[in-house]
Amino acid sequence: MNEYIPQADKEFILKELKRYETPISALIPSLFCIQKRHGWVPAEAVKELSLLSDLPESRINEVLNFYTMFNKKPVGQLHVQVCCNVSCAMNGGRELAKHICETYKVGFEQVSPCGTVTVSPVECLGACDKAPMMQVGQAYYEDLTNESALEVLEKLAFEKAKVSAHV
Amino acid sequence: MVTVKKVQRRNLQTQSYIPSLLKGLGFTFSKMIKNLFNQDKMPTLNYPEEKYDYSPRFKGNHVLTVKKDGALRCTACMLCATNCPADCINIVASEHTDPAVEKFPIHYEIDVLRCVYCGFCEEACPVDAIRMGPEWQTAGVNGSVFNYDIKELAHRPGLKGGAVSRVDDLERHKAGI
Amino acid sequence: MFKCTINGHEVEVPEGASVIEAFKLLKEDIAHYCWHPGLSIAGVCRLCMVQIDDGPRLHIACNTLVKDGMKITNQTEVVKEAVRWGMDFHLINHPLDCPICDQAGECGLQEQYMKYGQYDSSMAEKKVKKRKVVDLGERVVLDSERCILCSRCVRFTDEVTKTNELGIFNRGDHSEIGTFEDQPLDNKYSLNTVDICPVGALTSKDFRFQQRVWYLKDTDSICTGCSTGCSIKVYHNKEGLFRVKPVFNEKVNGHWMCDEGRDLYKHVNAPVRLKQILKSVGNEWFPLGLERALDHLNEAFSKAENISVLITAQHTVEEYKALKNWAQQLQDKTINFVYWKNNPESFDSFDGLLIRGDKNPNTKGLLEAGFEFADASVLDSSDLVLAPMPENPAVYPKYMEKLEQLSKLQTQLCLLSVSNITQHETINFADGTLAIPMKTAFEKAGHFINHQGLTQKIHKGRVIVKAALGLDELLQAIKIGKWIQPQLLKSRKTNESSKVSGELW
Amino acid sequence: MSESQLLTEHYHKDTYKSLKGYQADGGYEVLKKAFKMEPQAIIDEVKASGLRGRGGAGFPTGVKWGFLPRNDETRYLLCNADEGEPGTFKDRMMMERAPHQLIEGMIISAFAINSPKSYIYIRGEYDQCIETVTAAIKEAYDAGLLGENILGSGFKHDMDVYYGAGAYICGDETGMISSLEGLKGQPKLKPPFPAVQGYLKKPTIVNNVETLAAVIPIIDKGAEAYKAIGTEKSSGTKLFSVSGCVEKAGNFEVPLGYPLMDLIELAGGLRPGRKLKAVIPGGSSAPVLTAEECLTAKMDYEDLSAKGSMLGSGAVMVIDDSQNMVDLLGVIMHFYHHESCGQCTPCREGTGWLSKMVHSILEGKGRIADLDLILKVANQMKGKTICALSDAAALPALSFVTKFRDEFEDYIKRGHQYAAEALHV
Repeated sequence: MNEYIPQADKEFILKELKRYETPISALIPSLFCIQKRHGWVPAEAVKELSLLSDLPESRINEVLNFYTMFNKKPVGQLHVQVCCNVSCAMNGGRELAKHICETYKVGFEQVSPCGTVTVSPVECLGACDKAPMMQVGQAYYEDLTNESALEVLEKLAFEKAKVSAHV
Repeated sequence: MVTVKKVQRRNLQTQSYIPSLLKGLGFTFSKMIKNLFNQDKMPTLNYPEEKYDYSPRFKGNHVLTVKKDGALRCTACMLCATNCPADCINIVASEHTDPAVEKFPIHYEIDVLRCVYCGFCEEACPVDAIRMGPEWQTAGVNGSVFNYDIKELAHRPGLKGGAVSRVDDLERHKAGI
Repeated sequence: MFKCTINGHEVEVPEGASVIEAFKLLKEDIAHYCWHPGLSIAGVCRLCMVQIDDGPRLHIACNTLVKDGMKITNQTEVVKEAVRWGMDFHLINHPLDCPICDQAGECGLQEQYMKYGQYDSSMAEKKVKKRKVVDLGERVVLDSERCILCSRCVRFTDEVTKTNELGIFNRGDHSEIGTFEDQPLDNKYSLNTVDICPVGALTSKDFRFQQRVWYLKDTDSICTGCSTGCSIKVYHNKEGLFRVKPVFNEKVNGHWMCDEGRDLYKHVNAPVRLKQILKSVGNEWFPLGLERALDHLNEAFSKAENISVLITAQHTVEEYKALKNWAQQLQDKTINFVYWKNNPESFDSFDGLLIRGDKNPNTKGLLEAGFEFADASVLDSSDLVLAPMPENPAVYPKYMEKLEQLSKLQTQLCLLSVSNITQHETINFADGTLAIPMKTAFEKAGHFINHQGLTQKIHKGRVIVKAALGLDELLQAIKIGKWIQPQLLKSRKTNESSKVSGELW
Repeated sequence: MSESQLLTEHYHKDTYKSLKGYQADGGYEVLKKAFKMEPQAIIDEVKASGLRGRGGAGFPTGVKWGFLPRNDETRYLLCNADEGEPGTFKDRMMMERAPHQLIEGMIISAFAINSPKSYIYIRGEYDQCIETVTAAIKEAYDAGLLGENILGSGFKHDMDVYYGAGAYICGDETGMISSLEGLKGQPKLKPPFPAVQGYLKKPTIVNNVETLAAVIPIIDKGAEAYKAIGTEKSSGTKLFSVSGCVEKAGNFEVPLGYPLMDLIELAGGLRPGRKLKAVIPGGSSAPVLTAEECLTAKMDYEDLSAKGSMLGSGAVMVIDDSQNMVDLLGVIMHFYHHESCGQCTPCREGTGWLSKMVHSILEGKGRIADLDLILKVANQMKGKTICALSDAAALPALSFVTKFRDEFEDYIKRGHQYAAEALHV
């Protein structure tokens, strides 16, 4: 039963349910919590969350599908979000996104064959002064060139591999 | 003013009919002789051995067209039946297993004895599923054979103009229609 | 009361009424999809545009309250242009499915398009493709492509049934209605979503592809499913009855009705009906003409000492009256009336919205008719039992058991039945038992009194079984020895309006 | 320039992030001053200062506060830190560099409108901001600056952070309220307006980060002093996020009414050898200005609206002659298509339609008639919907196509040549 929401997350979610004026406000933090655990939000987790929070599944699914930061399908270890909005587009954001895709031989929104990378072109991330930029996981990487972006990704992939090897 | 019309009294010549009779027979006989020797100029046909070749646009018996895969194009929308002034089309619709097709007729029957061959069904059809074909000879031994069902209406590939509709559903879907 | 002017006509509306309600009050044309009088205001279709006091900004009529002295118009060129484009926005991604869409003929889009359409569409891009033929459980089929996202169905499950099954997922023009993981939409009122859907996005599985709506005629009636007595329209043609839809009745059902009630037309259609009078002789049934049947009955009634009537609350006020009169005329006989309730344990239950445990349309009517009811035990000592059966024996399981028990006692029965009782396998009826086809509530006119004590009229719709008799007609025939059906002489009086949609959406 | 740096004066200091550093530079002093004032006096002061919302719509802040019903109903203060307008990055900097400035501004504002609870709604992508602000709130609680009886004034106020999950529409005040209520971030019908019925149907005030921070200098120096900065009608300073084809993109705080060309110079000017083609002066939803219009443009509400554009969120996107306007409109239209919440039909269908039309031009399949159709569709999207997203999508489409029609027509005529080079993401 506790397959998708382990006890630690459950406690966090229960706390969030009480934190705001209405329990339904806890949906976004709870879904983030699930996503942090699994990399994406599986349908089974939504069911479990529904049982846990006593909120209808359709409401949770509405919220899940409305916001773009929730992944509705599995993503690679590194979720590379490259800004392709106006300021970045003028400074080569789209070319950068394509370049990363070509290097990892993967289409947009797909998991690369090695399982490390998913590239998503996204809308403005609020770092237009340092365009082009990308967000990997939570962190921003700004003032990128094709080469520096790949360097960053390689380094991050290496670290991820190290961590998983350690585990 | 009154005009008095004098009634012509019949004479023997007219009363006996013989001269007219001979005149008529003579005409027939002369035509017979003429046709015997000039058969290609004869205005009539030796039906049923010979048949008249109608224009391909002739609106004769109905044809249900089929898609490239052989399935009926008809979507059982009943617009032909609605439009039919003779009320001779009877359709029973059903759910298709393929969601792209959705609705199709499991029973489609035209009572050609009631049909007035107006062609309204053809015009009402939104998917080119029914056409008026060039066939027109309908004969049968009793009334029931004039209720044409899908088997008789759809599977006539030898017809001029073909019974296969040009546009494919798949192509339409791809074109975003 | 506020006074306002709509397109030059003055109208008085109660305080707090919205502009669209004022339009409806005046029966003035206004395009709208998302607004529904029984639901909250969504204000998303943006079609009910009006201009107020000649101001340049357009307002939506559904979310604007009428103020005293307001001048409202939707006839200016600006509004018309906005509505035309609003229609176009609705249609650019709507598939051209009309030929196979069940809603065609009573579709909001079709109707409004004829009035406000921009006949030559400029859209040349590809349409957005969405899911088609999505199975939403037992009763409802969803077609996302046809959906115009008016959110009526979502608001219905949120606000009326409070079951929250439906939601709008994704955003922008990829928004789709649906249930989580296509779980079934299985609340007891699910088909109301089909009714309020202004397009063919939600269709009823039961009615799907059965008939085109323009082949149907409708008759106003009352649902016989329970003592709530919802106002309904029954849709029928020469092939039988096809569907039942609720009609707005402020006092009883509002805009809604339950799914169970919509199934009741099924026992009216020919295949399950008893079509002629049958007499049981030695465990076999023989057809009987009406006159001979009446002779037989008269004989049986004169012979019998102890007559019982096993009555349920499924008949009209008029029939009870006739029964009462008939009993009074047979003063020399003992006639016991036994009132049979369905499922006594759940008889008084109520689900809070519409469905009641009392599965009879006329319980109040029966009780008010002034019968003196005897205990059910008198049945066992009766020689003859007149049993006008419930229309739908499925909700009366114990009733059938009782008949079986009486047959075992070799009690002669006079059954008045809608369903083909002779097909009943387990019952061996006593010799001389008559089975007479009975009229359903859709085939006769009369009155029902619902649980509130409200008397409601039912209209005579299409006659499916010509030989069927009402209880009053049978009693009349017994009295005079024959029966002339005056109704047959008159033309069938049905509501011939071909405007099936009208107020429905 | 120091007199114009009302907000960003100390931003260069790393210590300004922490409570200690902030207090060392005079932080929370204004709060003490505010507590000595009557709440109504604060509202009047803000009204008198002419402060207008810095988030995009530019609605006078004091007037907005005045809309609150005069009763004892619980009211909420929401800080709109869902900075989604493309080209804007000022709020992010403010929250990262000076979280306490925002908190102080919010406590003063909350005191003025007598709100016991406030939320800072930060966009989900700004993880750094969420961390910084959460930490700062904790610091403030520990120092007795939040919670019961703040600084002995008897005023009780709680503050919390809420974060979005990637939806531009949550930047709309009612969209944000929906999102905070745990629903989809779809804007709500108005009326009722949030000041009457907002978060949980209670009176709610939603203000931008910069607006709330700007309350501090107003209370500190007085409305008169604040009004002296900027132009007559647009008072005070404003942070402009300059980005695009400039040498040193970044945030610049200048008085309102500052000439646009000077602002571009502040940002290091154009890249060498490039000519100015156009400027989007207020985030992607603001109509574009041509190079000629830029020469005389002043960055204030009135001058820009006189030029048919708007100040918006103050995101100045500079476009030089290396850029293709059709391509940029494609990017902008894709953005609005992607971000439309899908509630109102004209926006849901219109944004998709516009985006498809511009992209089919980009793909070389356009017709000249499409340009007129774009104008027609965009015109019909204006003012027809619940929120302003539909207008925000229509305005750039209208301005790009009308002001750069030659370029669009040229593109359509030589479509296939360009189409090969076009990048579609």
